[in-house]
Amino acid sequence: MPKLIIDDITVEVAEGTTLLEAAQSVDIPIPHFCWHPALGRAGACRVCAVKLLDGPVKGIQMSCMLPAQEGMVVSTTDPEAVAMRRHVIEWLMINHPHDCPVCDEGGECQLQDYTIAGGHGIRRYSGKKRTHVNQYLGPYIEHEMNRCIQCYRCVRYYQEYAGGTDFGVMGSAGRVYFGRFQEGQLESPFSGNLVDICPTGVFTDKTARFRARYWDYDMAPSVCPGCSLGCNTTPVARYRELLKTVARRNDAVNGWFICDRGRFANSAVNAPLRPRHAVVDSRESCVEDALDTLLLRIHALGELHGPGSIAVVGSSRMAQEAAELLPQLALRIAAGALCYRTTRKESTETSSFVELVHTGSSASQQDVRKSDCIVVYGCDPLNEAPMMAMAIRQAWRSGATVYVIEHKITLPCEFTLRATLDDVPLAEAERPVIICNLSAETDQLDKLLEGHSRLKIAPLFPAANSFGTALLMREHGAISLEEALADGEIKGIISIEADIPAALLGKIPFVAALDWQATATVQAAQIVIPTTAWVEMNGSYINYEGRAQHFSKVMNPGVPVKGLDPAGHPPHIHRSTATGGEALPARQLLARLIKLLDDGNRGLS
Amino acid sequence: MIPETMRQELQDRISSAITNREAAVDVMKALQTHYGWLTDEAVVEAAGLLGLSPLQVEELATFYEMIYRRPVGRYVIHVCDSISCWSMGGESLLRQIAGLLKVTVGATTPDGLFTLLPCCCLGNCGQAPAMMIGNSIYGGVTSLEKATDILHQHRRNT
Amino acid sequence: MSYDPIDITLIGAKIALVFFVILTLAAYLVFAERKVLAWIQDRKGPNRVGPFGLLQPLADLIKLLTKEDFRPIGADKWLFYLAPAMAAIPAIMIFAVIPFGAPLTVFGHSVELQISDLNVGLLLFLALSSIAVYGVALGGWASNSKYALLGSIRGLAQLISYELSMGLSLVPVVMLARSFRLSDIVAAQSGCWFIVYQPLAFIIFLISIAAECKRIPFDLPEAEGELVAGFHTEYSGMRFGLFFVGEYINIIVLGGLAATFFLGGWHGPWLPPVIWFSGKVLAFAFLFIWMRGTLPRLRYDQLMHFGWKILTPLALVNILVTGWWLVLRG
Amino acid sequence: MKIFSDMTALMTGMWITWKHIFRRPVTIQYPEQRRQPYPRYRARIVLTRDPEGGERCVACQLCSAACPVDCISMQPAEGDGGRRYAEWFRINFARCIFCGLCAEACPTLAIQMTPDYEICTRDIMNLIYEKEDLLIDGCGKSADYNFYRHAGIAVTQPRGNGAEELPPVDVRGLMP
Repeated sequence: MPKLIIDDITVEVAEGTTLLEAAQSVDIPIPHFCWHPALGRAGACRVCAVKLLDGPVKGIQMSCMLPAQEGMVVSTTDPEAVAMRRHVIEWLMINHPHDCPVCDEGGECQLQDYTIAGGHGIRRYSGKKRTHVNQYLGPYIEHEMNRCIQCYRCVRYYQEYAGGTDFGVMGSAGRVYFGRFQEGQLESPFSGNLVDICPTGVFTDKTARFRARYWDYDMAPSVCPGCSLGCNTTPVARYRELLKTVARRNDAVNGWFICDRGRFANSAVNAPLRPRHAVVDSRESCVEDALDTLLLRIHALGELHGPGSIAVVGSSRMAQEAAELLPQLALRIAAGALCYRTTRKESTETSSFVELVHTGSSASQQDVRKSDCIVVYGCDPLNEAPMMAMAIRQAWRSGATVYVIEHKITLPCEFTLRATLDDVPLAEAERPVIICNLSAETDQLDKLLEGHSRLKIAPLFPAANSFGTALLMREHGAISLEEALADGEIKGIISIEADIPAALLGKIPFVAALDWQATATVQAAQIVIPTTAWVEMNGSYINYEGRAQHFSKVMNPGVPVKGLDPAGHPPHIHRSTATGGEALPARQLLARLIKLLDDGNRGLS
Repeated sequence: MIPETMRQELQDRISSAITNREAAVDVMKALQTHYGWLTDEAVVEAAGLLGLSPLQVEELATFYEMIYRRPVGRYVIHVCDSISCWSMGGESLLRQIAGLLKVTVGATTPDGLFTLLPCCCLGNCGQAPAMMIGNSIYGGVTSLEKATDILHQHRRNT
Repeated sequence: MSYDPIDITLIGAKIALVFFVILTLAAYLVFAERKVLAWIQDRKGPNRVGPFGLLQPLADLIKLLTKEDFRPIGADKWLFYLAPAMAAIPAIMIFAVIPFGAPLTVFGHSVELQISDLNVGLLLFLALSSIAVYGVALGGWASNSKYALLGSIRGLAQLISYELSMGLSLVPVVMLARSFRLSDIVAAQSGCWFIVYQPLAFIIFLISIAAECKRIPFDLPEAEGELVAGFHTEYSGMRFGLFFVGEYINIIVLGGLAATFFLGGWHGPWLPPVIWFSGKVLAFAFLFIWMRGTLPRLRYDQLMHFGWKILTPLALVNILVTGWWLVLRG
Repeated sequence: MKIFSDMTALMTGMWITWKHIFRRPVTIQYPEQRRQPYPRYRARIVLTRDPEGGERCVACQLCSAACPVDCISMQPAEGDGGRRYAEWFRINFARCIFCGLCAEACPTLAIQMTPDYEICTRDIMNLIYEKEDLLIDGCGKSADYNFYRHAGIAVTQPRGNGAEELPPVDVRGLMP
């Protein structure tokens, strides 16, 4: 545990910690471009210079390259160090195109910040600037090589961290070029992180190109609804349009990065076809009327077919808060069934896995990254939950062995094939993890877990809140819609954000749908009430490991300003609510429905 | 396409290396000798042989200055412009050769025989100024006559 | 005392004349103030309505009369309506005791150019000026507005404080004239004006009346920089106009009193007495406007400190000195 | 004596104001007489064009960020050849305080202030100026400046042909 002094503050850090991290641990900022907590050091940018006044090393040193040693006396404010950093910034800016006004990174650019912070304002060098020709890198990422400062973060991330092979660094000396062999879409499913990792505007999000500036963003901490991993994100919106999503650091979950599937998934929220108004019998209505009509229909169905002719159907993509209200609603309308799953298979699978995870043996993504023996059992992480594949790669990079149980998949790392689980030397591993999906045999896993006290499992659930709703299924004895419809008693359903297969949908005469997506259920429903997407409300999801994570409201619901008709764009009329902004979170709609039912009951008695 | 025998030789070379990447320079050199310069097609072939992606081969190809990713003449003249050679007149040597060949630095003579390139260091500082033609290195090229002789020698050889 | 019809008619005529002259003068004083302030600030002042802007007061009047009569929610209706009148009427009533010229002879009747020659005229003035405080107090209270309330509280404290020094500064005058009757005081100055005997009392009186009519540098009850418009923040239209006109009537009346007490009233050589009197009143009015164009507003603690710790003791000392002097002179 | 200095101060003030009463007023009779402000006068805002006639505004949103009263709003968009431009651009002159921070912030010299100070209207909605109202045909001040000639973005010229640029690097070239 070396002890050193940084700017008159005594710091004690773990062996091998760099000076930069040691300084950060006591909130002393040192500018840096090439160093990144997830990528480590490169010593490429030379901007983290500090001066060592005393101790084993002296003079100007790169703080990201130098491990902290006993007795070091470090000054970050020494005039020599400050001058060094200022000059380095000036060098870095020599070939920079100074196109910040037309750069999407402007306002959130590390280079901008450090240039200003370093005090470099006027260009003194009068020579010409080196230029590069850009490459087309697919529909998601914009390439602008002129802005590059050769920090090598992108290539280190892309090839080393994410295991991509189609993007790299070419040339040498003043010709260094970061790009592909030939133009074309980046192949890595994690390529979007280049946008986050680039300290300047070489890689920018093409989907949000020229849409807004950092200070105009509506942002809030959120959770990705793409799969059951629950990666932390920060969605960015402006004028009611979801512009882009950036990764939010959470060391226990996704670390610093997210996958492209979660990142470039804005179109569903911005979709012009989203239900924006309540609809009753194909006629546009308002939420109040639709709720009233729904109540009348429930009563009418009850009288016609007797009690229990209505089912309440939730889904595994609804937020936990709304899911918790479903049993209440089912109770009030004396529902014939409470469902969170549509098929019997799904229902049984999730229930059994919830039992399994409940033993406290679930592995977080961090556990996977730190594991020394990983078994991929019957699942395809790269497709089902891409960030899990990324975590496997990190474990592999730090020396873990990866086993795949006879299954045709690809992983961004080397792996060994094994025929069965029993062939894997689990007992020899320190921190073994089994990654599976719901098709796995729980009995077998159960036995393994009993046999290996250190073993953890990471079951990949199909949707963001599969786990949370499965807990409720167990608690309230919910059945699947398939089972509920089997005896033909159910004549109507209230579907909350549920994707019901056409085969089942055909059997139900009355459908009321609460959803924010234009699903087949919504199209078939007699009553449609719009709900809000996850970025338009507060809520929480419980991920595969049983970790409840809160997501906050990013923007108000409503038709994006961009999507309004040309005459109303930009809007010139002042209203208190946005066009199409009457959508409410599902939990609020359910609470209202429950209150209306309660009021009605009280009135009757 | 490369001949099968050559492919076999290269594969042997690769399999004798600890990692494939280690053999990349040899493979690229061989392909360069075969094609005259390392064509795009050659990069893809090298990648196929080495089990790397074309980009990864390209990274190496563009890094080394004696792997030519653009067409060159039969003989590539590397004239050292590094500090030792520069102080011994390497700069004027380069200029004089350019005058002699009537080409600009970096260009190929119209007959396709010579390509003139500057070069960082040939490791021949003891005999500065140094130049390299093809695979043969020449030290102490202090006079234009000497350079002319060397060039004529190569021209004769063809 | 019997009244014959001519006497009554003359009194009525005097009242009507005074009323007319004072209201007109007050209106034009507003105009004059705007003009003089403009000149001081290198501007032109109102010059659009009529020749040289002379009809500006008329325009102001029309504007005030046609404005919305606004009453804030929660305001005390009757007090709110009463307050402006309370501010304007006592001010004009004081003029009843001021002699504004030498007695004339009309149709064989000797006519005092004074509406009522009360034997306690000076006390009436002090009493009425105290009543005028209620206009400020009630206006501010009834408005149900924090600015108005703060302004009226300031106004109350200020007027009460400065009334004391004002009253005390007049005691030597009474001692010299040996009468509370204003015509006697004027008559006592037919030889030498009291300002010669009583310069200190004059200064104290001048400062006090400036505070009494809430003029800069003592305009803390209105203090637009801090309190929007102080006690009359919530008033609009002619109710505001009454407060406004009341302030200018006050200037005229207090100027008239200052002339009466210290500058020999209507006395003066060569010119007719009425002209002398008017000239003195207008000179005071100009002085007030000039002060407004020059001096900054005092801070509240400075105001109180000055009134209680400087002016009042000075006035008392002045009484003492005057007393000694009178005793010594026999 | 403090009282004397105080009195002198009072009298000096009174004397100064007295003198000013007789000065010639500086006021002019506005609607009849008009003052021509200096070219740098900060009044109505315009959007200028570059010497080639293209819109200078790149909708970088620095003006709206600098605006202390938030009276500028816009939506950037991508035009021909990757040119960033304002899809719509709006200045609410009912809010504008003519502080000039937007013009100062503008990196492309697009937003400029003119001496035209007479923009009163009875309907407040008429004070909301759209891009069509703001855009003028000339260059305004700095007539020869074109941002895209200097920024290393290939919009007005191919890459490497800008004012301070070298030809693009060929990473596969032979020269070291």
